[in-house]
Amino acid sequence: MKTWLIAPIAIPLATATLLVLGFSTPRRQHAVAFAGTLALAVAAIALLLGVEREGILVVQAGGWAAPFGITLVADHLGAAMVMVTAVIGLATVVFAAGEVDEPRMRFGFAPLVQVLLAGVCGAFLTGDVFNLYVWFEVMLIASFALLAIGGGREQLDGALKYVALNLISTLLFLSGAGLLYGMAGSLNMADLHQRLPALGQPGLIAAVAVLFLLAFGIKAALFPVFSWLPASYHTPPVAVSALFAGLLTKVGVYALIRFFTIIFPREQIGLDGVLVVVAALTMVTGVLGAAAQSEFRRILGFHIVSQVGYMVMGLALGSPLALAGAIFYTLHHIIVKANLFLLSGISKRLSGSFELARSGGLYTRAPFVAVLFLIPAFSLAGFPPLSGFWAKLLLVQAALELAQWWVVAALVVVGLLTVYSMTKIWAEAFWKAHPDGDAAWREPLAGRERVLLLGPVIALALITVWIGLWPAPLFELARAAAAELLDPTAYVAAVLGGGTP
Amino acid sequence: MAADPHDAPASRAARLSTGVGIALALAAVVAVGRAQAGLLSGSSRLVAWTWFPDLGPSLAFHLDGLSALFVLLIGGIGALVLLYSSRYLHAHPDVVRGQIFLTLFMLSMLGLVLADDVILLFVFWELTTITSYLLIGFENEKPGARRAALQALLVTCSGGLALLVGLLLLAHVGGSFRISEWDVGVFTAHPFYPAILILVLLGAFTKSAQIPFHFWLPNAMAAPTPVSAYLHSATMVKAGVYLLARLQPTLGGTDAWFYTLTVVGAATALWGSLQALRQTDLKLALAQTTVMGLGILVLFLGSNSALAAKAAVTFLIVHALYKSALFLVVGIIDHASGTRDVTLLGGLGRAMPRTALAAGVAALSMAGLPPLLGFIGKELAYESALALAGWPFLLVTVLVLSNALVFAVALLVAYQPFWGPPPDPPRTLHPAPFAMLLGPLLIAGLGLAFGLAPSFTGHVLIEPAVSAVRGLPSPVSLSLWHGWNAPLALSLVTIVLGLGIYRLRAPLVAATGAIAARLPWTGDRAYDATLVGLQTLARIQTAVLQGGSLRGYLATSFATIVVAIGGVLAVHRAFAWPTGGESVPPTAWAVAVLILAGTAVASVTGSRLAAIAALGVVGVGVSLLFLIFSAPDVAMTQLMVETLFVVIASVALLRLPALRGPELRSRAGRTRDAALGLAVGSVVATLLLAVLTVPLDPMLGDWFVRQSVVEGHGRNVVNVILVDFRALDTLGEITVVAVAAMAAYALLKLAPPATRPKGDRR
Amino acid sequence: MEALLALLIGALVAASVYLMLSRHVVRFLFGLVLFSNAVNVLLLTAGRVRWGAPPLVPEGLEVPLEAVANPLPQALILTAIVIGFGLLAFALVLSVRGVDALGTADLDAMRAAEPRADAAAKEPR
Amino acid sequence: MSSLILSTAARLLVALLLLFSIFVMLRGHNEPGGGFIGGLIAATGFALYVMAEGAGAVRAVLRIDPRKVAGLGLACALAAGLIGVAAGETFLRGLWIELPSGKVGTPLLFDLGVYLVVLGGVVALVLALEEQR
Repeated sequence: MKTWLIAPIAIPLATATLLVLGFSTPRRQHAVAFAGTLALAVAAIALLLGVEREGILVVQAGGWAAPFGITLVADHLGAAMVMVTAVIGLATVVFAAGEVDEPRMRFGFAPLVQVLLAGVCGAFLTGDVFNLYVWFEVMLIASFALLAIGGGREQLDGALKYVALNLISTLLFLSGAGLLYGMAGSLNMADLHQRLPALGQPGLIAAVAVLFLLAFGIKAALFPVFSWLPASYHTPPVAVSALFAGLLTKVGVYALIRFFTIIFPREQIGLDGVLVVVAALTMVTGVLGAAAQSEFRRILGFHIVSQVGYMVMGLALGSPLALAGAIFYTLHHIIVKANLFLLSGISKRLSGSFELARSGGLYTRAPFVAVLFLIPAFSLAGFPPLSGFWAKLLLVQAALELAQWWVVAALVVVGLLTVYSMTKIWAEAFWKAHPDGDAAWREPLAGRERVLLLGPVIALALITVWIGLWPAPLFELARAAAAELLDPTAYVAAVLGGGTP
Repeated sequence: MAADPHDAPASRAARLSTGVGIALALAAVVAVGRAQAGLLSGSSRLVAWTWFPDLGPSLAFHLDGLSALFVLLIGGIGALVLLYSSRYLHAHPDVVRGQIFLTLFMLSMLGLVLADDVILLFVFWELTTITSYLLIGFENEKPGARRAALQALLVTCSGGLALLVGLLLLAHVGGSFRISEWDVGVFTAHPFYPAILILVLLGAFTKSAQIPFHFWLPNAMAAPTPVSAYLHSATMVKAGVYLLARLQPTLGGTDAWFYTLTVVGAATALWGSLQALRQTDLKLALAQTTVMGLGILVLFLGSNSALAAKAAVTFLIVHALYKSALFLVVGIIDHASGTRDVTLLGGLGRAMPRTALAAGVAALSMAGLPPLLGFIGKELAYESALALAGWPFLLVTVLVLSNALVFAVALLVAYQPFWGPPPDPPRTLHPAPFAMLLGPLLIAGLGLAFGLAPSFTGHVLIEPAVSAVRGLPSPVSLSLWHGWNAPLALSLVTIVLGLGIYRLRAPLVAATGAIAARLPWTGDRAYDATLVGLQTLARIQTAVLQGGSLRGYLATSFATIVVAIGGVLAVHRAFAWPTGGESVPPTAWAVAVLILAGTAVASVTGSRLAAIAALGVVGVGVSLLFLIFSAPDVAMTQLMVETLFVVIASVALLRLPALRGPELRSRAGRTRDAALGLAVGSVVATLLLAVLTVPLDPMLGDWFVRQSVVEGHGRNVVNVILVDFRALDTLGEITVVAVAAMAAYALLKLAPPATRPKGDRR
Repeated sequence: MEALLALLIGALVAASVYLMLSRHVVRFLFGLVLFSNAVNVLLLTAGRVRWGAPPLVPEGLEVPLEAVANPLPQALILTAIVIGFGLLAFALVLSVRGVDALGTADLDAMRAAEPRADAAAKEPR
Repeated sequence: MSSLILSTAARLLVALLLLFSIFVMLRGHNEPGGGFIGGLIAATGFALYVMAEGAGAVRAVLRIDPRKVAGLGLACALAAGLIGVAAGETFLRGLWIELPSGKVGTPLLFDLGVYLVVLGGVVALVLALEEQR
């Protein structure tokens, strides 16, 4: 069983290596990438089932006992995130086969995607702070590459901003890791969980925690350090945008959840109030940003910011239900947001532009695509019975139980504004007639392209509907994950083998 | 007119969608009709499946008199509307879409009135909002339709979200998500009661178009007529009324409930009927009377007396029947003559006698004349208003005035187009097919039949519903003739007044128009102003936070670092100066000075080469530092990296524009940036200094040193860590290097952007 | 000793922030290089510095005879240096290409992805 | 730049640096050195050669795309990790066999991978930069 724990890292890395060393035609690259990602999905399923069956799984890399070596841990949160990574990976790999141009393929698009997946999975599975930094970097450099290569002016400009701010984030993270080691003498998360309270330095720990909050906050695009995201996510090929939008910011959210439960439990650092305010401001500023945009992908980009606010709000509220809500929200949002970006690509392909003013007519010309858009769009806006409704409901319920009235108000009002900005896309790109009339008519999707572009979108939409109609299984997963985080006894025992060395 | 698209046979898909929809509607009617016998005694039926056990919601449905009445209305009218719209939209390219949306709406509405679980109820509530949005925007290429759709969506959605919170609070107080499991006594005394009341009423009032949220309903007339008939008069707008009726046992009976509902309902009724008179578009006139009707319903739900409940339920049926019939008639008029403008219509009665008949019967019910059900409804309304506590005189006045206005509107809708003077020249007519006539005829006929059989209506239809609303068995017996009493007198007043208003319509319209024009603020304008305000706020905010310049983003990030970390350090007073430790050897001082000098030069020089050289000096200095502190591997690596970086940087940077020339920053800008830099540096140094005062447990390092040879088979501990103890780090690290090289290679080699078309983002 | 290093790091960070906020993309890169150096020294300092032997075990022994420097921070720094090198090299190349494509090295003028007109979004129709 | 002396000197230097780099890599497990430093030294040698002789000459000498060298390195490191799994141990478990000349184990293969990645990566970068000029 435990062999599966390394698989989500090793499989994409091996696939990437294979792709670099051989398989030069784009078609073969796509085929190998698909096979590799499929294998990743199988491994992810096995891992998730293993965690369900046996509880937290642990592998000491190289066989060196914790906290000396690097521990890989799959708890419910990690396994679920790996699972959803595989899903998004499959969707984007298939979509990319229908979208990405030949020059990009020649210059390593396919292996870069695999490296990105390896980095993301590594980040979800590692139990070591410095190792997490390394996987962040793997993910980051792959994302830099995917964002920048083959790009024109816009893409390079977006990439520069993305790179600049993410490098700052990464250096903050590295400093934090160093300071954490300098204080507690360990890098193992479970070990840190035990050591930090014993230091008797709550103020100092809070300060270091804030450093991590900043590092991951930039990564997750929190207020006020989210600007790199809306500046860049609308520039690369759509498959890349989708991969980023689905996964990358959520790695930041994941890290926040992981750190601010296991390493810096909320009761120790007393940052709840700050986090609540930051989350609320992220929600509001993000959605207002979306309201100000008139480009399909830029609207979606700002929505990510706003939605990340919801997830962090769940973390900030901190009750078991709120944390489960945050995790549920994260998992749902990855699926939905990736899908929306993919749909923006289909919309552009059919109507000729990402600019809403320059597109239209899809409701009439491509009604099936319109239905496919409505599912994730209404899910994101929180309409029942789609996944996003439950995500918001859980947070509202949690806030009500904690009597956090103004948080409830923020959750609800931002939800309404999300509806508003989402319908803008619908009204402009779908309902409105195309400004260029029949001259704008692009050839419809057909054959291979139809399968490659619509297949992933349909699959992701089905997942959204499925979660919406039957939320209980995903919620149980989220709740189990939250329980493990809020009481890390089992986590610590699994990693450290029952006692302190 | 040989190739009139209206005469073409319906497509298979259109027939299929219509057939399925009608079959579902009839199935619902039949199923509930069969169960109706059991409901007469006031009992109810429950079914429930598990759904979301961890949170609480379940798939629980509940059939009692109130739901049953709604199911009959929704299913019965739904089947006829679907049949009607299959012909009405016949020539429309999107007829199938329309039928599907109508069917989906119907199912959502059925779910809404049958749901026992509040979350389930909310799910269906929002589904009706979504389907309504799609149906109002049916003519999606018309900007007006899109605006109306968005307006309806936003208004009902904002109420819906309030309702959601209200329902969650209800579930919290009631201890269950199931309405049927609540102890109705616990709510009104609970401290959450005011909040719950406000939130629930917001949901109900927005959905049922009560003042001040009424404005979306007339605008929603952008939808095709069958949609207006079904959603925006007979069913969906009654969802709010349904909710109030459903929750009256739990939330009603207080002063807050009574006064809010009565005042809002009365104001809405009066406003709607006044507005109705002013319209020349028949559909808008009907829409405004719908607002009036909804106001009346809300008004009567305010009181918890049996009489008021009876009046409310009876009027609910009356209104649903006459209003949907008249809407469908207007659709036929529109379909036949190409206009709904009453000033362009007249004399249709001879050419369209059956339509005229349907219109006439429905309008008689609307006007409240015997022997139609509308008469009974109006009599009950007067009786109930007279019995209400509070200010019966005021209420009665409002009711009489509204009813008189509605009487005039009924004449306007059913008399003027058919029997008024025909326009000159007469319009060419396109007769409606029977499928379109069936609906209005049947529905209007029901209004007559129910009026003629008052005991059946009262006992079978109204009594179970009233019992459900009041939460206790409430026998109902209706009769057409109440004897000579005050309600009858009021009815006579109403008729006389109504006739007078109809005669004096022109000056009245002018007068009310003048008043309306002076209103500083209408809901519609407020809505626009809100959206404009929102857009302005969004733009300003985005301009501030997302200015488009990297420097702004960087400055924000750095300032956040200073505020956040500095703030926490200050709050906790976590400042400390490490004492003890090693003394500073002269070599370290020298190296520090070297590094500082390099840093200073790099910061201010205007020459690229000088800057690169200075950075090289810093790098070498850092390397020496590593050497001093016993890290030979690190020192060597740093030195090699530094060398390579200088080489690469020289090659690359020489291609970039020179640094020389004016420093692009202003002096003030430089000062500000320097201050920010100093602040960040101080925060980092302070944090580090504080951390250094915590004694470090050297356990990890010691373990590595001890195990290096024994377990790792290597004497260079650092290397053993890299390739064995922490080899996973190294695996990631070399991946970074490989990818960085690949990426840089691709960036440099892949087609220069100049050869790509501008604006291409693929 | 460690205090001196902490102050040195502070100075490096201050200078790097000052450079990064410059409008010239090259200065920004220089700032990044300095920041990276500063963080590496921070890792060393936080892991505590000590005079004495490097973490090497003499031939034929299983453990060193005398106290040696903490090897773990060294390994971490080595990893960080190499990663930093990769990232910085990429950033450098990206800047070169960016300047080529955008026709300017002025960061304030680099706004192809977020043109000014974009801030004035149109009303929904 | 392509004077005969420099060119000859560069060739000699590259050869020396390459040899030195392999030495540094091999001894790295026991003395300061290792795959990183070795790779960096070798890459520096090639960088010098590029400056002296131009990118084409280096490509001709190398014959193989430096990016593939890096890929090969990654493959070595991964393989070193997976051998552990194949042997029924965990990923990246160091496995050693005793040879007359000393112990040989998967960590050395891993270090070779590091060496190749650094070498291939840096050379690819330098070549691309040079060819862009």
